[in-house]
Amino acid sequence: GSESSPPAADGANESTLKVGTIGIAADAALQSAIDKGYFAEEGIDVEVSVVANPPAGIAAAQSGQLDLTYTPSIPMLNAKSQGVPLTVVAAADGYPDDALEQEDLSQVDDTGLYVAADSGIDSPKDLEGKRVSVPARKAQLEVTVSQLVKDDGGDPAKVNWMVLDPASALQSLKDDRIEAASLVTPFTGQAASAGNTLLASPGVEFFEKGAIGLWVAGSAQAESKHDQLLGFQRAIYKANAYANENLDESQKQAAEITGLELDAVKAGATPFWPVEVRLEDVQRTAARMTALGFLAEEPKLDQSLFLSE
Amino acid sequence: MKRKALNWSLGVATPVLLVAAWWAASANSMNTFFPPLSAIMVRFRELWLFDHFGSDILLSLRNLLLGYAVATVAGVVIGFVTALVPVARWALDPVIHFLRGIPPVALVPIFISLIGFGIEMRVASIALAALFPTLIATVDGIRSVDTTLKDVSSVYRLSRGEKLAQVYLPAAGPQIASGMQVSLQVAFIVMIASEMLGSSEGIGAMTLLAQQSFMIPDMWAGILLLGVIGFGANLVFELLKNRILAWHAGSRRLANS
Amino acid sequence: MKTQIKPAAVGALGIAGALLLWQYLATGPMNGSALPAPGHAIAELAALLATGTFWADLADTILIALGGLAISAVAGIAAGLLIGSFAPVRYATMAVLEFLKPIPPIVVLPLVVLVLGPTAQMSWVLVVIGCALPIVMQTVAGVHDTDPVARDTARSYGMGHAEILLRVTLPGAMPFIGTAMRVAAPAALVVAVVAGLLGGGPGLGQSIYQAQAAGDFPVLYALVLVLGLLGLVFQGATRLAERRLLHWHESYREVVL
Amino acid sequence: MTATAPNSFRRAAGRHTVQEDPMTVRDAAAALPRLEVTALSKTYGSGGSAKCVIEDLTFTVNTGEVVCIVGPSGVGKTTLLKCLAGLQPVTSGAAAIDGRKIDGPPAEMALVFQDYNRSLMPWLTVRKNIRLPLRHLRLQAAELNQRIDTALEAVGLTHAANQYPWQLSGGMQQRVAIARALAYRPEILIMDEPFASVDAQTRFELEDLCLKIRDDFGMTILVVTHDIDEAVYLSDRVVVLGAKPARVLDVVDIDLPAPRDQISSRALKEFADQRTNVLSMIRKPA
Amino acid sequence: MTATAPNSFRRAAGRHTVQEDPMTVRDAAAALPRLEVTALSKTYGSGGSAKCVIEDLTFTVNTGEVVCIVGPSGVGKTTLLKCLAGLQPVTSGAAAIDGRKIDGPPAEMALVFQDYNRSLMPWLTVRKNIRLPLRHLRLQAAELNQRIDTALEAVGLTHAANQYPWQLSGGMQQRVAIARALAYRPEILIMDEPFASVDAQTRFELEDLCLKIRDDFGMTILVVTHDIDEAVYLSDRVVVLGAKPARVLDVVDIDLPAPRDQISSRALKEFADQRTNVLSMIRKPA
Ligand SMILES: Nc1ncnc2c1ncn2[C@@H]1O[C@H](COP(=O)(O)OP(=O)(O)OP(=O)(O)O)[C@@H](O)[C@H]1O
Ligand SMILES: Nc1ncnc2c1ncn2[C@@H]1O[C@H](COP(=O)(O)OP(=O)(O)OP(=O)(O)O)[C@@H](O)[C@H]1O
Ligand SMILES: [Mg+2]
Ligand SMILES: [Mg+2]
Repeated sequence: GSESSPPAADGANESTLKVGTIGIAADAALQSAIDKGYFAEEGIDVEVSVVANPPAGIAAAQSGQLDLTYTPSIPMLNAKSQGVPLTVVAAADGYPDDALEQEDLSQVDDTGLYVAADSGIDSPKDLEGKRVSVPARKAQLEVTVSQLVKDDGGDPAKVNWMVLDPASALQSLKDDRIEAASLVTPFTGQAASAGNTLLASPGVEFFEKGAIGLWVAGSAQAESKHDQLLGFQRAIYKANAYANENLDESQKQAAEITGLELDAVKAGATPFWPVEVRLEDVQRTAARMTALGFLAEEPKLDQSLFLSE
Repeated sequence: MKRKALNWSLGVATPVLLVAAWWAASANSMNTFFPPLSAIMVRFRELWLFDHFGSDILLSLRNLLLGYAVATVAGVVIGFVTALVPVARWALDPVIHFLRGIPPVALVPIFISLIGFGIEMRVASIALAALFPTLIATVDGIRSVDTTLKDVSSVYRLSRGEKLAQVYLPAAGPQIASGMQVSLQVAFIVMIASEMLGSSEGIGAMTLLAQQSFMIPDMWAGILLLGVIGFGANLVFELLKNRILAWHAGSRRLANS
Repeated sequence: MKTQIKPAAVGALGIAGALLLWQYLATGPMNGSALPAPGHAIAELAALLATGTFWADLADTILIALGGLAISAVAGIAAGLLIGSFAPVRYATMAVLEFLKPIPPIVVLPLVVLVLGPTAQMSWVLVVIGCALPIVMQTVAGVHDTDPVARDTARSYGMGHAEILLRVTLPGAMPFIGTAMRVAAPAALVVAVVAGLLGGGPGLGQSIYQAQAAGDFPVLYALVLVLGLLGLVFQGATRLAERRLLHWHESYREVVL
Repeated sequence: MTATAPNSFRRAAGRHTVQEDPMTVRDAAAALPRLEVTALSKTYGSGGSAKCVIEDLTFTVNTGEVVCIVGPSGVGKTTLLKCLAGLQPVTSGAAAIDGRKIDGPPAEMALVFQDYNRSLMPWLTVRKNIRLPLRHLRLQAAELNQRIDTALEAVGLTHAANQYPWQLSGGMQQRVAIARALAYRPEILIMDEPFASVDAQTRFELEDLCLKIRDDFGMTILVVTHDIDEAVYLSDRVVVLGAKPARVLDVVDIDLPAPRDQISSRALKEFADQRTNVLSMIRKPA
Repeated sequence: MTATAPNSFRRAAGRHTVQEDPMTVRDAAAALPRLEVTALSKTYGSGGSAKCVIEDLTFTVNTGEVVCIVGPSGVGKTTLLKCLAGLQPVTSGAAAIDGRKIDGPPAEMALVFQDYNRSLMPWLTVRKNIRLPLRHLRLQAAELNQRIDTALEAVGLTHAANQYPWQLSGGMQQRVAIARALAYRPEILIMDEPFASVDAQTRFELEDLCLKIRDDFGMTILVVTHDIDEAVYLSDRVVVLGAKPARVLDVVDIDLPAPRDQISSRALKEFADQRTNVLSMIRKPA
């Protein structure tokens, strides 16, 4: 598994970066950066701790308890729009630019919207008035599925959102307690093998391309540990590139981190580790969230969002 | 009399002072996570008075009441059985204490597949968690009933029902009441936790959602509301207890009252 | 001796019954769901026992739970004695405590994580928040239950406030404090795990989080088994400690036959 | 319970009057052993901490008799009463009522505890404390209330009926415990130092009350007391316990003429003789 | 505490001997009012449920005196003692020690409670119960143990030192409470029906012990009792309380010659006279 020892209070010197992750397959790049000594090359020392969810990580990052944390762009934008000062350090995972051209979107998207085979739901619009599970409210899956519904001519506000952990979502789908479940790997695979139908791949349809998972620091931290974070950026991009090139090795690492069977990892979507974050990608996401009503007003985003020399 | 007045003014002054201190200290706060109290109060009014009163507050309170009622009745009944029937105690004790060490989150999937994630699940999880403090306090209360009182009831050949209702229950009453008070607190906590799953209705769900989407003043408003309701619930509990257990307060009052 | 064997035997029967129920649930109504058969979970547990990280995590969890419990006990009992014994203190703190009581650890968790980070200290603080207040409440109830004649006796012998508190009120309140500790001990364990599960503190909570995230249910329930057993051990230890401290009390007096 | 007994008893004032019946209940039942204690012994605890409190105790109490037990503090009197009341199992030997071995609280018996302050339910008022054991006798409301009122009046606590025990003085609490037993009207009444905390005047009245209910209801009464004068005044026989473990030193028959009277009986020469007799019995082994 | 007082007291056996000092402590201090009760009144509760228990009570106790208080059950004797011990606030009037008004438990006083069984800590053994109040006197270990041993021996409980109160008989518990007060060696000792549950023989011994410690340590002793003989035997003066709310009916000076002796003193004609005197005082208002 990943290193999860708590950061030692006294050992935290200048060159140490405390990094929060949520323990997912995308951490493979981080792990290989550690293993291959990319961080050491930059003269930084990385301490990894697992946080339960992105908001907890963001909270810890903004207060300086973590130097940086993994978060998808949507919770980051939620926080940003509420005035939490955050700086994006690097890309963690995402979609390649040609993602939408794929034949089978589930091969690139690690999220999926499943309905029971005999549910009679054929398109996202049919979800109106139905019970749809999400792992958390106002987070990535609710936003992306809402977009699907809206694009299909439906009203996302009419969907009956249910917060359920993945295991309960699968069970409830089977027991007809919900009509649709939005899931993340490895549960997408389990949903498929249980005979459910994939209705859509909401992630890639919403984001289209670019970085989704981000390494984010509190703005204060971005200033005080500027150099180390730049070092982190360089090292992680090196690792991201390496991970893309050596897919087998990174998938093996992902299996180790998540405790899954290698076959299950391989059967899921192909992961992608971008080596840059583009402002336009983030702006597109923010605009869509605003249009859907998840953000009260579109936050003004410019290059200052990103850590730079 | 003077003393009483002093006590009451202390009781009123301390919270007022604390709130004033909070108000002053947070007035110009720029910290996202510790917003000014004034901003919190604005959200408090907007959210709870009375926008979500019927839809969320009443819903949560109904679950709380149902779960708590089940927990206390079951806690007292099971407590009596385990305290007075050794075989039941030996058989149930290990299982009960085994279950208590397990975080409810880990049991949620089992719960959900057995009873779903609707109201039933919320009420059941509140009841289950709030059961134990009452149960344990009841067992302890019954086991510490004065031997002389037990002897008196034997000598006068009180029937089993009389012994239970007229001797054990009142004698264990103070301890049961304090267990029930802890149960109330636990029920409250689980009420909020139970709203983490399923449809996002209720005070707990709204507060957690506010927290997850960084609507920090909303979160604080939720915390305040929880505090106010908890305070009120406890007040009602105290009043009832003081009525029912007046004999206890009287008999235990310090001699210098 | 015979009386010792009998409870153990009936207790074992109780556990066997629970295992059978589990087997039935896993293979019957919940077949194909997250709940593995008990045999499967136990096999997974055996595998876990062979890994070093498991033991390190276990040690972390126990340390946090026990440490937090110890702090809560010392602080909670001290506060409870003061609040219960001195009316002004009671009036001054009542409103504030009542207000804080219903605010659950899950809601303050992000705030604590914010201040302390996903660290062991964070877990300690949460355990203290979760356990201290019930201990305070039960201690206050215990103080009110001590015999006023005993306290008057001490006063008439010119014993100071502190001495009376320590030597008369505290032992007199012990039965209630014992109840509180037995309620709090498993709760400390649960909060220590939840702090890992939701807040990223070290220990078994993280292992459970990872098993849950990966959908690895046999491991998840193997860990749940460990926690249940730990709960039993905690319960047994508090009982034992209580038996030593309360051997004089009605409920522990040797039955004379 | 004797069916012919009158329904109420008046408060005996200084002097108690015998019934008008040509033959008192007591004479009729005389020499019928109601309560038999045979070779009774009792040990507290077991193994290393075992403590033999009573060893080989034998005596009987006849129907309608008043028997007092005297003996040094800590000798085992309370323990004996608890065995008789079926609250403590005996270690060997037996106690029997009408030949039936006692192995649980017998229906016809009531006990006034030495720990009077602990034997009252603090959550019940005086009246309700007295009513508690009467509930299962299924009396009619009128009779129930009448019994309670009579008992309260007999112990002089009518005015305190609605107070809680912890609002009463020690002596008043003790009298509530006595009233509870009186209202229950057991056939056998056992009292453990019942008048220890009441004043001299009330004590006299309660002693006479005791004799009166014996006569009125044919009750068999067993009293533990430390007051030798009281033992002699009340008793038909005095059982003197001594030595540890407790043994019967002597059973002294008291032959004072009935009816007894607080002033004249105590002035009799026989009274002084018996008193000296019992006292010397007690002092002997010390 | 009188510095010249011997460190230990032997168990008085039936007869107590006066000290060798040419002038006893008691004579020296005579007529010095140690304890003064002036127009004291006490009401329990307030408003509608107010209950006036003591009204306008006045009397004094001199240094080295033994004063007994007698009066009917429930008249307010215990309440009075609690006021003297500073455990209950007085409603009006005052109680004072050496002229200092009592408004909290005075350091020089110890109280033996009527509820002896509740005044012992069930979690402490007999020995530790006695030691409990001695801790803050900061005695040396040797003196501490010696005091405890002497007190235990004086009440005849040496053998029960390591038992818990609930393993003792009622009389033994009462004697533990007395021993605790003795070991504390207060200047003023107040006892509420201290010998109610002990047998006649022990009672005599404890009465003599009481007189002895008064002589040895110059203690001032105030005792509530229901036993008129005991009151006359022990006292220099008897305060007779009566009526509700409690009032002083009379203060009877007892002029029995010292040293007193259980057999010869009680046989004196003065004894019988005083006894009748007090008894008639008590009976008068009934
Ligand atoms: N806590 C209390 N609240 C109300 N009334 C009380 C309380 N304690 C005592 N009393 C009342 O005060 C009166 C006097 O009680 P107290 O205990 O002083 O009597 P006493 O003279 O000691 O009697 P005894 O000889 O029976 O012990 C009684 O009528 C009693 O009912
Ligand atoms: N629960 C107990 N466990 C052990 N020993 C006990 C217990 N109860 C009583 N004893 C012992 O038994 C002996 C007799 O006690 P008991 O109460 O019968 O005496 P008693 O004759 O009633 O004395 P008193 O006149 O003082 O009330 C005492 O030595 C006491 O220490
Ligand atoms: Mg006894
Ligand atoms: Mg009294």
